[in-house]
Amino acid sequence: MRQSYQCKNGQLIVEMPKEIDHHCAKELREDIDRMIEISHVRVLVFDFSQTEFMDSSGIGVLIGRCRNFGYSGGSVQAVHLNDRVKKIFMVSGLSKLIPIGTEQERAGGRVDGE
Amino acid sequence: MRQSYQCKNGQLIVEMPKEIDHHCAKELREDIDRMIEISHVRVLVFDFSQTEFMDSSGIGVLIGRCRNFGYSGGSVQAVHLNDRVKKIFMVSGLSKLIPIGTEQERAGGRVDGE
Amino acid sequence: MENRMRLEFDAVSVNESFARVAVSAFFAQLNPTVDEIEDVKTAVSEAVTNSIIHGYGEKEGTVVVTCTYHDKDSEVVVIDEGVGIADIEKSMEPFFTTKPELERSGMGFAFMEAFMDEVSVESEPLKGTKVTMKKRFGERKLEE
Amino acid sequence: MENRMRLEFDAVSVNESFARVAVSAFFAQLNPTVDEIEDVKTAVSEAVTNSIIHGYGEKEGTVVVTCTYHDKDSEVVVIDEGVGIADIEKSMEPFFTTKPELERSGMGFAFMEAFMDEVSVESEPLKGTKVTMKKRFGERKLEE
Ligand SMILES: Nc1ncnc2c1ncn2[C@@H]1O[C@H](COP(=O)(O)OP(=O)(O)O)[C@@H](O)[C@H]1O
Ligand SMILES: Nc1ncnc2c1ncn2[C@@H]1O[C@H](COP(=O)(O)OP(=O)(O)O)[C@@H](O)[C@H]1O
Repeated sequence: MRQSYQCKNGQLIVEMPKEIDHHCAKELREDIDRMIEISHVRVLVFDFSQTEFMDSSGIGVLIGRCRNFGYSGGSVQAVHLNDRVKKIFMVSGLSKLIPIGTEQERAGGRVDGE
Repeated sequence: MRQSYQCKNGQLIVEMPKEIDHHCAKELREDIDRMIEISHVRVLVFDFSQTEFMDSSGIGVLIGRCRNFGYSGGSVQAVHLNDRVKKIFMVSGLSKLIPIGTEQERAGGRVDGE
Repeated sequence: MENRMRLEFDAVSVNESFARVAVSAFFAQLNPTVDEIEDVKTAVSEAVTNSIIHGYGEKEGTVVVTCTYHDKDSEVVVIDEGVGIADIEKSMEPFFTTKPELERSGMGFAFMEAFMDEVSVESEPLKGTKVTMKKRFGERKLEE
Repeated sequence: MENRMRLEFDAVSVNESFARVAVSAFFAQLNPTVDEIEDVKTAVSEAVTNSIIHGYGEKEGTVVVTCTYHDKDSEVVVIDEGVGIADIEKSMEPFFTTKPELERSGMGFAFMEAFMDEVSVESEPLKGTKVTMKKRFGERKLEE
């Protein structure tokens, strides 16, 4: 299952998989890192519109990307979370590390929050 | 899971369950027989529009109803079969016993084929 | 690619649909067509239902379902320790049933044979019954 | 109402999602809310993933999952015969992980505890690990 990426206005939008677990974590991690490397973006956006399931393996992937990307001065966001993914963000405390895009930003197609 | 029944113009339309297997067969059988008894209809229509799964237990239920209902001079039909249920009708030979309503009859809402 | 799983559950009718879902979730790994997976679900439903109704006579018991695959070749085995079958050949004839009072159609084995590539039955009266079914899933393009 | 099932499968990551589906299909019999069933799926995913990654170190092995329920009280047990855990208390601390190189978050046990009512862990080094999780599903109206 290959991910879809979209790169515009200095933003890299990563479409996250339907199910984010240990099974897909390694490939997902490597794919995102490769895209970050080649696209020279300053804003990284995780798009969860396709995501129905995520467990703590997904948390690991997100924290890892945040850390790497943060070092290079970039900012990170998450958008289009369904209620379940939002719950996972809350319970894990990930919501403190990665701002969740608001309805308005989603509606306007703006996700970098600036 | 209770069945829905509709009775009009001498027709009894039985909405078949989502999954027709041995688990639901007994209740389904009893429900249909009770409805036939109280509604004095001459045409019995099995509506499969909700049905996604049927195994040979369902065949047993249908054959049994056909037999009982046929004795009393009534006629039987099946409508709104998806491809899977159609396959089950074909493989079992049930399609020779119970005529399958055509697209036209479905569109026109007429299912008694007369 | 190879994989295997073994499922054990109480012989109660509410588990028929559970067994179908579990088996189809397992073989979903082979990326089958909808029709292929529905064929397997139907065959599993027949064998599991038989163990519950005929093997255990709707009394207490345990049904075991094992699934394995090797590349595109799948195998499902359904086992009960119920009453067993005396005459296997006869029991496999279409329309043959020992429970007409339950409105059984006698089509269970016929369905297993229609929907799977191979079906074999081993059984011993009072020991139980083992139904082995094989199906080769068609080669399909990988989804992008 | 009571029921039980036992599921055994190879310790490979492709079976993580299979285990989730099988367990949720089983508890679907209790007519749970979507949120309840997702909680159980997440907890099962954590425990099964731990057996595969930590218990067996992504090498060969078998994971066993048993599910039972009695009315609205459900229990899930996940067992491996892997390396086991020396200090259970420490391993259950949030963010504690022995595999940071795999970018594990150390949130597995924390998730099990957050999403289930009760979690208990038994383990012996070189023998394996048994995680027992309980959850009571809310009383809901029967669907019409
Ligand atoms: N697991 C089993 N244990 C005992 N008897 C069985 C089992 N499976 C099948 N049989 C016997 O074989 C007969 C035919 O089975 P089948 O073709 O599935 O039709 P049906 O279930 O409608 O009777 C059954 O009526 C029963 O006598
Ligand atoms: N089944 C198991 N077998 C051996 N060790 C385990 C098992 N489950 C958990 N552990 C140990 O407990 C630690 C914490 O587990 P957990 O909270 O799930 O976080 P993570 O999986 O992210 O490391 C693991 O890093 C591991 O050392």
